[in-house]
Amino acid sequence: MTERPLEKHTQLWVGPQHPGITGNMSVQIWVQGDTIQLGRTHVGYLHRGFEKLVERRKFIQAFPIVCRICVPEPDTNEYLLTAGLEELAGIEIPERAKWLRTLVLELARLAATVQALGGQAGTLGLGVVPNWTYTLRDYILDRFEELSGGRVYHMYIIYGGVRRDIPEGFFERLEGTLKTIEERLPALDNLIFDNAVFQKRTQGVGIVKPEWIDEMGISGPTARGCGRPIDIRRVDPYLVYPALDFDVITADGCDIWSRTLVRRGDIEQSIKIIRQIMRQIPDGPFCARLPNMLHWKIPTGQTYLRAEASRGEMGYYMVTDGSDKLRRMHVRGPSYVHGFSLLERMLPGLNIADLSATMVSMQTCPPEMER
Amino acid sequence: MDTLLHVIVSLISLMVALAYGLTTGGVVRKIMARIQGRIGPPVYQPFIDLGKVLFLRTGTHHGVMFILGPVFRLAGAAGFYLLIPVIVGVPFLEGFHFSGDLLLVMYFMFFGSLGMALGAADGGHPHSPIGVGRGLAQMTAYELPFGLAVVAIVASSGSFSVFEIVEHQRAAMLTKGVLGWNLFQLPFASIAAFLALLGMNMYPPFNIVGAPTEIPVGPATEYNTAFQSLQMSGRAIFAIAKVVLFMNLFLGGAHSILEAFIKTFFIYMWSIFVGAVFPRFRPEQSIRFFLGWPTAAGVLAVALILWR
Amino acid sequence: MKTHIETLKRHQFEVLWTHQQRANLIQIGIKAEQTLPVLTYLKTHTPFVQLTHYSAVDWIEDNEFQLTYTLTNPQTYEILMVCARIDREAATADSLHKLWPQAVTYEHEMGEMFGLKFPGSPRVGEPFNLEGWRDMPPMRRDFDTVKFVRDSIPERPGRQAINTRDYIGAEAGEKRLLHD
Amino acid sequence: MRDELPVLHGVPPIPEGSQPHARCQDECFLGEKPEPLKYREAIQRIKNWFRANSLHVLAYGTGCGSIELRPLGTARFDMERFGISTRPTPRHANVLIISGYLSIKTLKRVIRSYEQMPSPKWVVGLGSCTINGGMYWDSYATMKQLDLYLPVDMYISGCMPRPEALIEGFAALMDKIKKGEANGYLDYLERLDWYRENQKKIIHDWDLPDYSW
Repeated sequence: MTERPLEKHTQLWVGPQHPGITGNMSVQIWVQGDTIQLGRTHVGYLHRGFEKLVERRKFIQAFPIVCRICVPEPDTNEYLLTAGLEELAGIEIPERAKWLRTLVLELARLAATVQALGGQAGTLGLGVVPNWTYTLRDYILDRFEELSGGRVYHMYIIYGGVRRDIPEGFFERLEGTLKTIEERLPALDNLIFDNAVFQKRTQGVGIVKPEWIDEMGISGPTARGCGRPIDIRRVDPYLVYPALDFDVITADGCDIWSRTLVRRGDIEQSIKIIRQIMRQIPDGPFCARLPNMLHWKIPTGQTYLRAEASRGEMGYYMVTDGSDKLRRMHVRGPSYVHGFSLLERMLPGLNIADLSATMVSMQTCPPEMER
Repeated sequence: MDTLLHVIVSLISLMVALAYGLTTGGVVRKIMARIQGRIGPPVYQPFIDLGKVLFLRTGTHHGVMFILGPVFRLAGAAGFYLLIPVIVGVPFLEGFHFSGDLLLVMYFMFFGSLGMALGAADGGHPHSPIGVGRGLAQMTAYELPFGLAVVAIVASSGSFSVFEIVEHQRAAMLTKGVLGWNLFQLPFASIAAFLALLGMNMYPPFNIVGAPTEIPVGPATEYNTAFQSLQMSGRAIFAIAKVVLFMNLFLGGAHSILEAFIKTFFIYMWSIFVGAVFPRFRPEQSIRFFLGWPTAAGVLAVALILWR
Repeated sequence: MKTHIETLKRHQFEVLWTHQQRANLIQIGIKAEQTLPVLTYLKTHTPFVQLTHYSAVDWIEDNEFQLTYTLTNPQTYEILMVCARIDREAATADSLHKLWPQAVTYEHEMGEMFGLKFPGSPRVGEPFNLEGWRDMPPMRRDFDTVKFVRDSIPERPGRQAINTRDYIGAEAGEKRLLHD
Repeated sequence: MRDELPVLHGVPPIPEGSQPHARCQDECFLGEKPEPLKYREAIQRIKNWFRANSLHVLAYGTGCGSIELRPLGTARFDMERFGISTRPTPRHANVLIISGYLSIKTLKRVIRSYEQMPSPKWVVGLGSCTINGGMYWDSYATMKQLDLYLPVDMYISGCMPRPEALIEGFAALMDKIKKGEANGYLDYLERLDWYRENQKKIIHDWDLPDYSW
């Protein structure tokens, strides 16, 4: 970060109590006129010490709390914890469980992407879009509730597979939900992408330079908005993604507009993937036979596992030491890169008016940054 | 005796304007909610809000100017409203008009905001000066097309009095009917003024002053409780005064309460229909907008009048 | 990936151990003194240019901290996990902020959570997650969070803690389970 | 059903003969004291009706429960039809929602926001984390019992409570306000010292003013 003396400036705290900030964090900015000269992110307002908590909980007790790490999209956390521990313990999960996990992950991505699209419009004062997209997200949450019993936190993916099989007639109702979302998409396009003011506000704003991508480990829509087809589902495939047909959406403006475009394309791809899963899902058991959870011990080992969340690459670093508890877990969410170093790098030269739009365009998720 | 009666009737008219302004605010919230797919609050919700903020207690004190800010705003709005005729032909509802009152009216439009600017600066919150800066810059920008439109109207009617401008339109209406309105007589001036009205009403895309995700509520950040109620009522009266002025300048005034009601309602809703589905401009984009086509239309209107 | 590890060895860098965890994840152990040279070499001479993840593990039994650097090859998405162990008492490691700008965040967090020192790293020592923290760094193994909570954060009286093992054992009526 | 539940109030009763806080005597700050006169009561009832039907919630998502406040505010559940709307600054708000767990760092900001709100003001605790720590009972960074630090008027339990539960909670809060029973803000003023003592016990680097106006 450049530490240079500023002659005339106003110091401004954006957050933690600020409607334009994502979640509960704060950005300290030094402004000259309307232009930000220097910015620093401050986090810790949502810190719960998850990494300490999982160290003193058994594996089966650890899995319901990790989904709290990212509230809009909890399933990626559940998948990474369970899959990482399965890898360390050498458990193979049944084929149907893999498909069901992919289904849940993709549904969660869809819900989070739809929400982010509305959030993006909401930061610019377009109040109609968030109202609609939150409702669309709510329809997906209804399906989640049917599947797992939970609206926001699902705790559906469990060691060895998933917690239960899909209910009777689930796919028909899911198809109906997808149709509802698809019907709404043209109207959303009309409101967002055909909107002259939205174009003016987002094009050329919040530039992420393409050379930063490899250097900083930028991923997800932020990287894909710079024209780099980085998608963990494609480049480092997991679960049944290799068997599925989908496109990696890219745009090459490097600005908020391209990230929004990528997100819009992601919605369609997610719907396409979910349809494929519904068609191709095999029969069979949904969960492997597992050892007694109260006595389950995993041999010493360490691993780093990643998956594509709606925001980018989500990684879990896990260390086991032969006991029945995790030795260490560290969560490297996409926001860990996007929210601190990248945001601080983007802030100088930005207009105050564009700060929250820039943050939301990268979907920074504070609970994932501080856990 | 007549003066006393005039004052009493004007005060009642002011109260009616307040009630009408609040109701219209409720209607706006309802319409916005409907567009967003919600049921929305009841139409009388602004009255409850106003009552509630009156029944709050505060201990905040930021100096004399801070207290005077909303008072100036209310005074500016009330003065603005009382100077212009509401219903032409009904005694005591023609306002305290005199020749040249249009100049004072345009001054009053600025006055309330300037008072708020001074008061908000006393609040000490950094969002206030940023919001004030944005607001004054935008105001200067939309005053230009509006001023040009007013110049065109004044040149065509030959008077600086709102009342006489209405009379002029009524005379034209005798021969041309509805086409005698300035709206149709001076189309370019109307374009300039109605685009400027979008900025005056502060609905999207021009709500840059209190932009909630950028500088939450801007100048009004520190104003709570009774100050907020003064501000709410000032805003309601100001909104109505603006549409009444526009009705007088462009829509040939009103001769009955029903006519005034219909005309003002549609002028008010014009900025809602435009703004409901737009995001917000950045400040400099907003200023550039007003200095672009609206100003060109205003210049054209003045040029046409001079050429004619 | 194996070839890169061979070239590492050829350049007089000591590779203590190698372990293939997954098809695309190899872990190697190096000496703590050689951390900065090895990582500089990997960043400049091999395709492992991206610092994906960077964290510490407390091995209190060995009186050591393990620092794990996860490097990614952005072309093939292979992962090279470099592990180095440092002394737990000194708790000082080389700072990577000159190599990767985002390492500052990881070091900032580790400085608070483990009490690690990174000489030269710009933000170590500033508060990150905690404010007004006066106890031992919380992610160290010897920090007892339950004791801390009992001592300093008042709890609502009447909350019961049920031992899962006893509870399930009693439910099943199997006393055998209680003593494994 | 609701009456049978135990009242969640972890606060001990006011000791006999204790003096109320000095600021309580400041009439301009304090809310209304109950007056014996009939018409005063009627006015009070009218005021309470206005207050109950226009709840302005401070838009501060303190914890993960705020994810359910957005569906509540938008098209599907639409809290605005009950007169509940969000306000971006504490000066304009009079309901503070503590949405879930509260880390000690946030608690400091929340206290400041709460004290800046004009009274009468109410606190709604959301989720089991505010009631007894919830699943973070052994976390070193979160507080475990909200009513030690702020006067809570309504708890809504669940992890996290559904939007329907929130609506019901708000309806219950409205009832309480209309009856004149939601007097947490008076309690906070009367026992400010007690609350301060509790707050300072867990916020170690206390650098807030005596009272944030």
